[in-house]
Amino acid sequence: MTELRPDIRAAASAPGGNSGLLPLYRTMRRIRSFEERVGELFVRGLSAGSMLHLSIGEESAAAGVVKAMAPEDTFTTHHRGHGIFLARGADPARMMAEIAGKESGYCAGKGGSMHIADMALGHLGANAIVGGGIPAVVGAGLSAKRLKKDSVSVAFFGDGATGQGILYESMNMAALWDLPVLFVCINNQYGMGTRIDQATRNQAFDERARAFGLNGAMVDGDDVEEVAATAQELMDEARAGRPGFLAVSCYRFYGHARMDKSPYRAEDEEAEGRLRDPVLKARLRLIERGGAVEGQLDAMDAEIAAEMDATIDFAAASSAPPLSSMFRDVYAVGEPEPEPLRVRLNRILSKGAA
Amino acid sequence: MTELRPDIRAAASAPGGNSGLLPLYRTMRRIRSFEERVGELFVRGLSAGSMLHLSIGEESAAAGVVKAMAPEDTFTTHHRGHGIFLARGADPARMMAEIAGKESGYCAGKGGSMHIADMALGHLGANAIVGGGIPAVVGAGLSAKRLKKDSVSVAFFGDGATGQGILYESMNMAALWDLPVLFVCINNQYGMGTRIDQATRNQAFDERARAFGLNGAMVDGDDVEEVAATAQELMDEARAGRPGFLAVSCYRFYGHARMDKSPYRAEDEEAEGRLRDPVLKARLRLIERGGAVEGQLDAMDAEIAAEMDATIDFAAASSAPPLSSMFRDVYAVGEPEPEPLRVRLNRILSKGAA
Amino acid sequence: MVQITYRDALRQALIDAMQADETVVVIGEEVGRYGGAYGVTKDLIKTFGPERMIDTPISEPAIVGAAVGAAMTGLRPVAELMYVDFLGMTMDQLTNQAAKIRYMFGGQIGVPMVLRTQGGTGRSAGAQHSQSLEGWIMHMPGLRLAMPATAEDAYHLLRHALTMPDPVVFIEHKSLYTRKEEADLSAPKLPWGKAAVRREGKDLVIVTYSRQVHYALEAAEAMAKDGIEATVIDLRTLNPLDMDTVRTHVEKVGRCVVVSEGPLTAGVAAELSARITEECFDFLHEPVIRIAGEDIPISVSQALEAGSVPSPGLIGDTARRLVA
Amino acid sequence: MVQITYRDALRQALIDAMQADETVVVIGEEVGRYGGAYGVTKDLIKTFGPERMIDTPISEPAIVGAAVGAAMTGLRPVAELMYVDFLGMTMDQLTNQAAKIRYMFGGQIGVPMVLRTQGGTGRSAGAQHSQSLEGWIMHMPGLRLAMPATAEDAYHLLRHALTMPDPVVFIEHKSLYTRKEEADLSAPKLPWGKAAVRREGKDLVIVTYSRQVHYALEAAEAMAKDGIEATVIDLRTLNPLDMDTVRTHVEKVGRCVVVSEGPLTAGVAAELSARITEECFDFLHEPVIRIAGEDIPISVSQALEAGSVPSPGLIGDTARRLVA
Ligand SMILES: Cc1ncc(C[n+]2csc(CCOP(=O)(O)OP(=O)(O)O)c2C)c(N)n1
Ligand SMILES: Cc1ncc(C[n+]2csc(CCOP(=O)(O)OP(=O)(O)O)c2C)c(N)n1
Ligand SMILES: [Mg+2]
Ligand SMILES: [Mg+2]
Repeated sequence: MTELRPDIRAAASAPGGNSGLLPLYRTMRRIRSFEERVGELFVRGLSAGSMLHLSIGEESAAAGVVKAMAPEDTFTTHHRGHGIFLARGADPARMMAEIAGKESGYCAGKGGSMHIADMALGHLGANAIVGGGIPAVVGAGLSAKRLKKDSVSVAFFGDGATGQGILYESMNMAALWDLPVLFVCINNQYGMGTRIDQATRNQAFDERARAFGLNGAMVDGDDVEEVAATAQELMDEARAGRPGFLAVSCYRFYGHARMDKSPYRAEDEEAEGRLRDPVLKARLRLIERGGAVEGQLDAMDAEIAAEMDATIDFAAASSAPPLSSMFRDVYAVGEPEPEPLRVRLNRILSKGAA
Repeated sequence: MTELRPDIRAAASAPGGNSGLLPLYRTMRRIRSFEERVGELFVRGLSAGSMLHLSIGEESAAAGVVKAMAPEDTFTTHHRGHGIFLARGADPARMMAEIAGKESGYCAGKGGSMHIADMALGHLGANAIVGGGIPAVVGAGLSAKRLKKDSVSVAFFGDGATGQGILYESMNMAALWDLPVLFVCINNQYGMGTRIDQATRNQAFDERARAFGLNGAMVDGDDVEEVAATAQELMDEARAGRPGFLAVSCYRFYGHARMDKSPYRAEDEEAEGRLRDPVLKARLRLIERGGAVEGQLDAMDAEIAAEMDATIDFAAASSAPPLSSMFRDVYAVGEPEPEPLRVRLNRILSKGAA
Repeated sequence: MVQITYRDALRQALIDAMQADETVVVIGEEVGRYGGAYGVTKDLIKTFGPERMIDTPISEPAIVGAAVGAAMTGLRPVAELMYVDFLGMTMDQLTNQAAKIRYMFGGQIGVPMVLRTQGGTGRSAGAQHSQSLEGWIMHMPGLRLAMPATAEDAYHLLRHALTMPDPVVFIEHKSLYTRKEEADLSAPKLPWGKAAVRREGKDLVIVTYSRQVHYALEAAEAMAKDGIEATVIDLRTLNPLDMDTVRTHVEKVGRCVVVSEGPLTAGVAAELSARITEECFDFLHEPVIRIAGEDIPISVSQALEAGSVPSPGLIGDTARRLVA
Repeated sequence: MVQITYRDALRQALIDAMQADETVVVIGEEVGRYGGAYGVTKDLIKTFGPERMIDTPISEPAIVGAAVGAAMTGLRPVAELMYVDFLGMTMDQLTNQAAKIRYMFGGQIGVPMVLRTQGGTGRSAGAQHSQSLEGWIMHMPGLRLAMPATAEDAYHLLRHALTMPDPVVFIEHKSLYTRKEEADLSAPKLPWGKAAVRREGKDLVIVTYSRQVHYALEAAEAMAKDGIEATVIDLRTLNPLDMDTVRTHVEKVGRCVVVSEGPLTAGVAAELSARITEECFDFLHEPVIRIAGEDIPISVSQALEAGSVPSPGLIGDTARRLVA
């Protein structure tokens, strides 16, 4: 499976096809705006730590693949997963609160940027371990098969995760068991300071997929419609029990995390890389196609900006989780909680005194 | 690299090419004889445990690949590694003693069948962890490069190890760094009771190799000359900094380990599989080519049988390692040894009594 | 009451659990067609089919990872590691994922999986197939841990594990599989986290678990001939730890030996010793004494292997000196 | 004497070791061009080139495995794990291979590698980037273990580690990198396995290591104002453990608190408590008291993160009550 199915391709590039592109643009714009606010949260000293990984430049992967997902589908993401979850319909305010380590966040302030999850939207969790969330989709695929759910599980990860052996173990299992699973590699050309050609000899990741018996495709992330169309085809295949692998090529616009100024790459390269802007390209195409006049888009952007500004206020106004919550959620509600050390010491030392 | 270099192929199949085949036959015959004696050691209750994995049926991989190795080369093996080490020139008596857990064994009776090693012959060790010995050859490759040794490091492992992610991590590194490394997969069709098609969707392992940027080849283990020729070519490539992967197809004649009677496979299949006998085939070819008359071969076989019989006697006559040796070799000689528990308890309890 | 081996009790627990709960699946190497390296899942594939007895490639990290994902999406997987020694490659999925997911995600979801495996010495299986690694697990918040010593406990603890909301590591002992015992498989559900007092005596308490329970009992019987009476406590689970039972008995007699097959340093025995000392200090006539595996790898040589871990003899000698 | 940060002391140790020994190479993620996630290897690639500062793909298991092979064939690799939390996926290569090779192979060869990594809390890095996992390592025979608290120790212990014949796990603390101190880098080679007595006092002994040394000293200074004098022992290495120094001091004063940032149960603090109790029982007025990380994962929320591990306040409060 390398050739795009003609019907999908036709639909994607049909004149007046903006009915598809506009929502994709909106999703991407929201991601871009949100991530900019995450940067601001950090600058304002409101974030929990500095391990904040922005997906600016990668919006098409999130928007395009998630568009192909059905409500009952599930997914895991890597540490750079804000955009994916937003595309899936997350509440940006609760996301921002989580990134700030606040009680009103998706994970009550315990997880943070790298561990956002939401079972209601099928988000089985972001992960701070490169590759760590990948095998879970194999398990979700097993569940779907066994419990006869018509759902696909999608693993999103970066190019860096192609260095992790667990990816190939998972791919092999998915192919062996005909699981409804899709592996999506967001190839932003870098794993921290390591350019992809410094991490592997052969960047044709689709060859690896086929070598393990999966469908494999590579797509240029500059073009969100192309991403969406290819993703749709692979998702349809996956849903039919033919798992796939999709590599989306894009460029990480900024540093790895908030403290990284990317001294390891040339300014020229960055300038050129940032021309690979899927949001801008979608905007220009919309205007070109005439499906949306510029003023409408400006209004949409402004509305999004206001919504995203409010997420910072929400996060700032939310309270930190109470200290006592520390001992909750290690085990299920109703199970004995761990004894706090202060309680334990009190018990031991007062006995000694008695 | 899929086509065999013409000069090598010519040399291999030249009339009178028995000068090459005869020593290969002898090596394979010695392996077969040795492994039969390992079975006997077990039956006689002299082995250390029952985790003894015979390489009967796989002799061509050991003989053919090792023939292509130079004296300064190094290697690691999997748990089914007796044959490989014998091909490399091991003393079968010391091997048998190790398999019996005796002091005169290669590892002083501490390692056993699954942990035989010998630095003198570049054997960096057998391994009881499937895939466990693979990444070491990447390190040996780094050493060779940095210390300007002209040596290749070879990882031998089974088809089952293709399930282990660390294999792909290692292959990726070897390709990325142009290391003098060869990965040799002895595909005996089974990992314990799991037939290879029950473990993966695509058995064309050479595709995986190429997808990671390595040379890749598959060869039929029935024909030891073919194995040797292909291995030679891949070794030459590896020595020049172009690492490779070779899959040798063969059939595991007997159960996984000594207790396994292979109830999971049909007798028909076994009978047919055992026709894939590289030792017998080499013998017939030698006779056919007239390079060695049957009588000569019989004499050679008998001599080998006698040599291998003696290994059991040697092992039986050797003594078990003294209990005190238990605390040695945890750390280097000269470093403090762990305090034996009995000594420790004595120290504590006599203090209490004092 | 039935006469049953430890192995068959485990097998029966799986059968009964799979019959009671459609979502239970077993996933691991050789669990199906082969019937398990130690025979625990023998023929289960005939009853439950390959969809529920899932044979896997040799991919321990992904086996555990897949179980995590399955547990989060409606199945109750029993992931099997053929040897506890293979934990090393799965500790990321087990401790960074399974153990932390409920917490990191603010209590949204749990990971109700059981990781079944076996460990310990006794089969000349060498350094990489004979370890006792429960210490690593006990150290990790978020993982329940059971190590049954008897067929009856093996049955009930495994049944119980398969109803629990959080990940359970369930470690069997390779030398116990063929041990046959009287067992009541119909007894009411064994409470999780409750130790068993296998024997009571006035002179000292031996606290242990898994195979060492039998060694401790053997030592205790021998001592009894000389009038020394030991209490033997079988912890059954190491997370949680039943300190109430331990404390009650230690406070009664004031002398305690703790026994673990794992390496001495920073292992289970250390925890038991530290905890008992903290909680019973004023009652102790002597320090809590640890008997454990030597701080060395296990040799393939039978003599060295047996010499590296506690034995009835060592337990007995130590106990006698402690009460002397 | 120089004023130097912990980070720069480590960096200097690498520079000096690499200059002294041509076979030393550094292998890990971002160690070369990037200069290390925490800057320890900054610019080393300029001096030593990419052949000795080897940037790797994100493949922790193979990084450790490659280091094992390199160490067996003539190099002296420093493998780097960016976070100790990634140990989970490398424990097989580290404990089944590196730690056991000398033993399994009957002493034929060793694995002289250093695994450098960093752990601990303090950066809101969340549950998978804030752990203290030294307990796992201390439990494994065959691995040396160092956890320096000061810049001077960081330098000397790393230099020493790079001359040792066996694998060394070297765990730095992420919150110490920017700490600046007086340090004598020219001092004679620090003996491996020798604790430092950072402070002496008549009332109790606090035994600890890594960042908690500074917390213990802070607590001790505060107590001193009230006339309570504590001895603070910095273990420096956890394998081996300098029990001679600990014993001498505990026997003098009869009260002891042990402190570790890792989870309480079955961790380093348990080992210290058990060992001290066994060896000094007759001298102890009170049980050895453990202060350690809570048995919970670490939250990203700063308040919860700080609350999950020992603090100067908790150490002080506990010590005061113990001597009261
Ligand atoms: C197992 C593991 N190794 C290393 C890291 C440190 N680390 C975090 S992100 C990252 C780079 C990941 O690159 P990629 O997968 O391409 O994702 P990207 O950051 O580009 O989105 C690294 C090395 C980690 N978190 N987990
Ligand atoms: C990591 C690991 N998983 C599982 C095992 C148990 N085991 C030992 S050998 C084996 C099968 C290996 O198959 P293969 O690699 O094809 O080698 P073969 O035995 O066929 O030579 C298994 C599953 C092991 N030793 N190590
Ligand atoms: Mg990337
Ligand atoms: Mg095989």
